[in-house]
Amino acid sequence: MTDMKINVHHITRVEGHGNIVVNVVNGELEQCDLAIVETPRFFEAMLKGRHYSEASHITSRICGICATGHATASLRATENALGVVPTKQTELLRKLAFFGEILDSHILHVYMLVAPDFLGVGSVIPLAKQEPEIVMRALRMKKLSGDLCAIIAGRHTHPIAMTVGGFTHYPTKEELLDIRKRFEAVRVDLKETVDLFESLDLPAFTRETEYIALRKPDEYAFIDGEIASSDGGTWPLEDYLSVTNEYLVPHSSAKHAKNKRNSYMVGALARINVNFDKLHPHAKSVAEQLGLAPVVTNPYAISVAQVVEIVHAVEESLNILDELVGNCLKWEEPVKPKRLSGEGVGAAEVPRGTLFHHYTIEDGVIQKANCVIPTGQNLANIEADMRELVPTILDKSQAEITQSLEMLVRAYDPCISCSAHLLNVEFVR
Amino acid sequence: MAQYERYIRPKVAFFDFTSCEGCQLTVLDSLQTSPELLDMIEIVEFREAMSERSNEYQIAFVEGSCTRPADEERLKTIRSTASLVIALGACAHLGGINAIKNLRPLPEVRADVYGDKADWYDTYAARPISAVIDIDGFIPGCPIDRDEFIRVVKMLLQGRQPIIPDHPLCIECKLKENVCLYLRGKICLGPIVRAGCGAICPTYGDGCEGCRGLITNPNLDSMKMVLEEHGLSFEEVEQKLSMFMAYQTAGIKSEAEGATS
Amino acid sequence: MKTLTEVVTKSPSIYQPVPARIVSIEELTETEKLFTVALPGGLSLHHSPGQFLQISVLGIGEAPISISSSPSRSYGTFELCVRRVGDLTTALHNLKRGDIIGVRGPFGRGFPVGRLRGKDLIFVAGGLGLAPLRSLIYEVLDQRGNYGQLSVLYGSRCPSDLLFKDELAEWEKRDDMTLSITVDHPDETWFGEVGLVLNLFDDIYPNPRNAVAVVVGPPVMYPSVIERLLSLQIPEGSIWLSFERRMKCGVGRCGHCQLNHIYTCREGPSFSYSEIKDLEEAL
Amino acid sequence: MSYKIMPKSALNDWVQHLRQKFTIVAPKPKHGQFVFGEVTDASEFALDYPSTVLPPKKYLVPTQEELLSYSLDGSHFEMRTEPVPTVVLGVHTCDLHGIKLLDRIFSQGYTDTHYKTRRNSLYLVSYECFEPCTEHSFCRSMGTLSATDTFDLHIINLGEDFAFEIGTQKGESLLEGFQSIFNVTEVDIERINTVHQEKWQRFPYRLDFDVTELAELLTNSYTSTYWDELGDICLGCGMCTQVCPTCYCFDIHDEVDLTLDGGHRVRTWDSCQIRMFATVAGGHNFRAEQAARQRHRFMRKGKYQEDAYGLVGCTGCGRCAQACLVDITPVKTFNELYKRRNNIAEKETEAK
Ligand SMILES: Cc1cc2nc3c(=O)[nH]c(=O)nc-3n(C[C@H](O)[C@H](O)[C@H](O)COP(=O)(O)OP(=O)(O)OC[C@H]3O[C@@H](n4cnc5c(N)ncnc54)[C@H](O)[C@@H]3O)c2cc1C
Ligand code: SF4
Ligand code: SF4
Ligand code: SF4
Repeated sequence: MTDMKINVHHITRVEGHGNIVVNVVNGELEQCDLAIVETPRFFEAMLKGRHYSEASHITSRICGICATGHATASLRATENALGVVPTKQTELLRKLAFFGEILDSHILHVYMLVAPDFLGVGSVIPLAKQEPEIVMRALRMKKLSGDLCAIIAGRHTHPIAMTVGGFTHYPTKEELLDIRKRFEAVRVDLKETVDLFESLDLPAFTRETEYIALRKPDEYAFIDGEIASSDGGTWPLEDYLSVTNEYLVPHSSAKHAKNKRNSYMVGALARINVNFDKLHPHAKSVAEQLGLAPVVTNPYAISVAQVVEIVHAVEESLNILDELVGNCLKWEEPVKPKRLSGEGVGAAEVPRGTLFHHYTIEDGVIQKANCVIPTGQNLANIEADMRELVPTILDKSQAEITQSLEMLVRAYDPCISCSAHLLNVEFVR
Repeated sequence: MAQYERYIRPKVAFFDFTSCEGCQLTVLDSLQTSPELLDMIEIVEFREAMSERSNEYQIAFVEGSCTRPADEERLKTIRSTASLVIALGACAHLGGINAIKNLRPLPEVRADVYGDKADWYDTYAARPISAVIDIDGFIPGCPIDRDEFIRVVKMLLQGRQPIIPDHPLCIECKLKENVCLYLRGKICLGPIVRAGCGAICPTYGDGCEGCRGLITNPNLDSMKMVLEEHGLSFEEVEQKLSMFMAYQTAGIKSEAEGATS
Repeated sequence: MKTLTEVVTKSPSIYQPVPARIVSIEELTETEKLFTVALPGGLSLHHSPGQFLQISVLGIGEAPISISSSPSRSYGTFELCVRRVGDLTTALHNLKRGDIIGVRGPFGRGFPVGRLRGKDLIFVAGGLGLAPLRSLIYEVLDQRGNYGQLSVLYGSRCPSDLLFKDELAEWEKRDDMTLSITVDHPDETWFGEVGLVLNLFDDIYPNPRNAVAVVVGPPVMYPSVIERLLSLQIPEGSIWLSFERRMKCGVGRCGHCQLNHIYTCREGPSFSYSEIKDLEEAL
Repeated sequence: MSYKIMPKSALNDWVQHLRQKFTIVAPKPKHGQFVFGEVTDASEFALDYPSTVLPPKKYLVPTQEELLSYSLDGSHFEMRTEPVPTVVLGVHTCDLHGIKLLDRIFSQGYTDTHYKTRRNSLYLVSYECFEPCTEHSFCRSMGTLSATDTFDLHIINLGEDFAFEIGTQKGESLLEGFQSIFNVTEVDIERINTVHQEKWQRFPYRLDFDVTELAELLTNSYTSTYWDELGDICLGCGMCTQVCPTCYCFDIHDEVDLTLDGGHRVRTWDSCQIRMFATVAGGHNFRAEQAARQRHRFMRKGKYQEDAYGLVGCTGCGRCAQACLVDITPVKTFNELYKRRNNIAEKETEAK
């Protein structure tokens, strides 16, 4: 085959709108793009002029799947800007809600979006007919994670009770005990999940790249920390721009990013590669069972890394629940800002990777806002993977090549509506 | 809805425009509590969750606002294919969060964001889909309420026009026996906003922000007075009302001033 | 024979309908259908003209519908004339012969049949108002000797909206009553009267001392018709009206049908003008 | 009238005693207010509480109540009102008045079996008020400050002890088998009398006229322009009716199962303050203006319910006044109407 054109219009089972464009002329790869065609959302422009208290509610609408993550990063940015230090209890509750979202998103991704590829069906809907057990298990686990978010923040998509400085609502002790019981029981489903993924064969493809994630000395970082690279080096959050180095490309309404190399990866696999030593022991042993030993360079293994994180999140949630119940949750009014002007960066490891929010606030009103989204950071890396993958499979049929590429893109779990946020940036091209 | 029709396992398609896809996610979540849904409707297109596609469907749920001229074509195709088009969520129903950008002149917003590459991307003032095509119903909320989605599906299956509450949120908030946020020193748009969400925001300690849109007969003047009495400046009142309802409160005035090329 | 009311009041809940079967459906106009409904074995409806039933389509809801047939002509069945306007009525229109509906009732105070005895009667119907009046018309026709003259004035929007066309033709032929009909919007088939129902009064010369008027129609019709009747010297207590309100319970509790202090469903739906003339929310 | 005495320290033991047979509900704190809710221990509730967000009517007419479930083919109906025997602790006397009115409303004509079943399984333990519960209450003006009936047990706080006035057999049964219950002595009776006498002066009259004039005042004020003034500012939010112990209007709707083979008939609270309340097919609204809706509300409270059921429809609890964001209150409204009527009367006499 000397000439080939692949154009996947609107990749399915991903969040948002993206196209894969591959053009092979005379056996040479001329073009290999992941085009993000999502409509630009203008969130940074929308934040300008709004009161700081609205920021987390507006930015959670960047994405329905990582809404709690956006809210968390947004609140941390505001809090850093206004000198608010949340209490220990607030941190624990935020982490719990955050784990709820990690679980919800990862379960959605591995079961409903990725698993159909490996099980040879078009989607979760025929899968529900073919393997009802698997789908029911996924729905059960998803309901548990959704319910966790709900008792803490009202709901998972667009959480309500999370506010600058704390919470406007607290779960009751009964609710915590009840959900704790269910978390314990879910370990059975976890085992089945691990077994399922152990049985799946990942495409054999590897490409080494730079892996970036937040890192903390005493825990597997999800909220706050410093930026760490597998190529070495750490940066304080405030220096995030020197890591992400965003630039625009014409075929995409989302920005690309690069650090030391031409691209880098964020997300579950990057986190495992950077923070393996901080995983919960159970999660570590699951990683071993699934053959995940850092540094893992197969991007298709992102889904496996997500399974490991599911285990981690369940175990850590149980610990936090114990701590909260043990110390008996008390009513705390949100911590009031010390000042109404300032600049701050907030960061979180949302399901798809490192998320930064950066606000400048004057007299309580947001003057400037910037959000750097995980999928945007991954785009250049996905394209680099595609460019390396395509020549190795050119002997296959166009349908097979398309399938491999779609699976690759899907493995990254791109959150395209997030990434099409577009900011005020220098154009590098 | 002009004519009532009874549906037996209708073909149903989901489409998304400018949005966070949280409403589609809520639809997926509804399967957790209502798995029978898959027996009652045949989902033929749901890009977020499945690869299968179809050009044949009776009911279309459309999520997201229309934010660029190119969207209009797609919306019209959906309209001409489906017997029933239902707006799913605040973006499609009201314009929602997306319409905040309409509050400033579009050229300014575009320049602000794209710099000298403004013509790379296609955009205009965000609008509800009803500004582009006729719709047969809507499910309000940001995101939609899971139970309300199921309720609407049931009504569609029965051949009924979906009934969405048109009374103020306070009614529902009191049924939940919440202590009014105004008595807790906060503010809330409950008295002028459509109920149906179970007053979830006040229940979780946060004032209603109006994601379900205004009731048919809101007493806006009186509401503004109440907000001002509770310490909001005129601008803050306007801003409160514009979080989800910027399209309604400001219209698409900015469009006239800005180029839509 | 047991009455429906007995069954309804003895059932565990006053809100529980009795299932009844549709035995025939006749399409009267584009928007109105006449349903003939059979109560389950051995039950009688035992109603008086002007009363209504709460009709359910299970899974959709319930609405008040007047009984359109007359007590003198019900043999285990009764008739409902239903206009398709919304949720429940559309669902009813979608039903077929043999389908089950729920019925509760009969509720309310019907027309004052006793007071009509020996009187000259003027029945004024606007649109769907003919449906409840039909019940009364047959009551009168079937006991013809008990009443004086009978004039029926019927106004409709257009010729195709006329209800019970066959029966109208029959009534027209009878010499023991007079029927006059008018339409707002005539078409090429129409050779009759055109305009408001008020015009029909030009041809009647009631004896005010012996006349009773019964008026049923849309809210907009009442003020002008009442004014005309009063100008004909008909006493306020001899002008009877029937009111439509939203009704959820039928038993004087849900509050929707209240006009001032009166529960229309319980104290009405028919009232004499003297009873309600001072109530602002009545007209 | 028979009394029993219980030391206050035995309250929790009594609660535990009752819990063996009953669900106990009592006023629990919530964000600076109180709500009736289930309790398992005396530490969870307060008997000296200001007022609750919703009155105890929610146990008689639940905010949402399934009346029936059925199969769509009509072959099967089921009424599922199976309330658990419940003791309501700490009902204020104004709320007793509210329940007394509801009792009459739901039993006249066709009895509402749902209400009746719930009512029969409810044990009302009321609590003597010693001072106005909120700045908005005006129970003294409405004549609802003392309890003479409707309660099963009535508690009077005597400092160290509680006195129980036994209202019914049901009430008596709540004390059966409990150890720390003692017979009254003469001293106790004296204490009860003193407490009763002393409390009255702490409650001000807040209406400028006697409540017996209220119905007539409203009749004469039907055409007052004051209603239009209220209509202009009223938000139509319906909070006032939702929190009122004597508002009971409801909606009934059907909820079908997703499989479309069964369904439920559900009753929910409704409010005369919302637009659709009196709208009929064709769109005609018999109370189209908010002014008319407010007038209807106050006419019911001050006149219609009294005419129909012999009890004034406002208990003076003050809940609606506390709820209303634009400060439309019965006291202000009734006094303003009174003032205006007097002004008119004065002008008329002057003119003569
Ligand atoms: C005593 C009595 C006797 C009657 N007798 C008859 C009779 O014999 N025959 C007959 O056909 N009718 C009769 N009616 C009228 C009948 O009860 C109504 O037409 C019926 O209740 C309509 O119910 P529905 O569910 O079909 O309409 P609904 O769905 O309730 O709609 C009714 C109207 O209100 C509007 N509407 C409903 N909900 C809303 C909303 N949320 N917002 C805005 N608009 C809304 C609809 O557009 C429609 O126009 C009688 C009524 C009474 C009180
Ligand atoms: S909190 Fe909001 S919705 Fe609830 S009663 Fe108060 S104003 Fe109404
Ligand atoms: S609470 Fe106040 S504003 Fe709301 S409906 Fe009642 S009177 Fe009107
Ligand atoms: S009208 Fe107001 S004060 Fe009177 S009983 Fe009702 S809520 Fe209480």
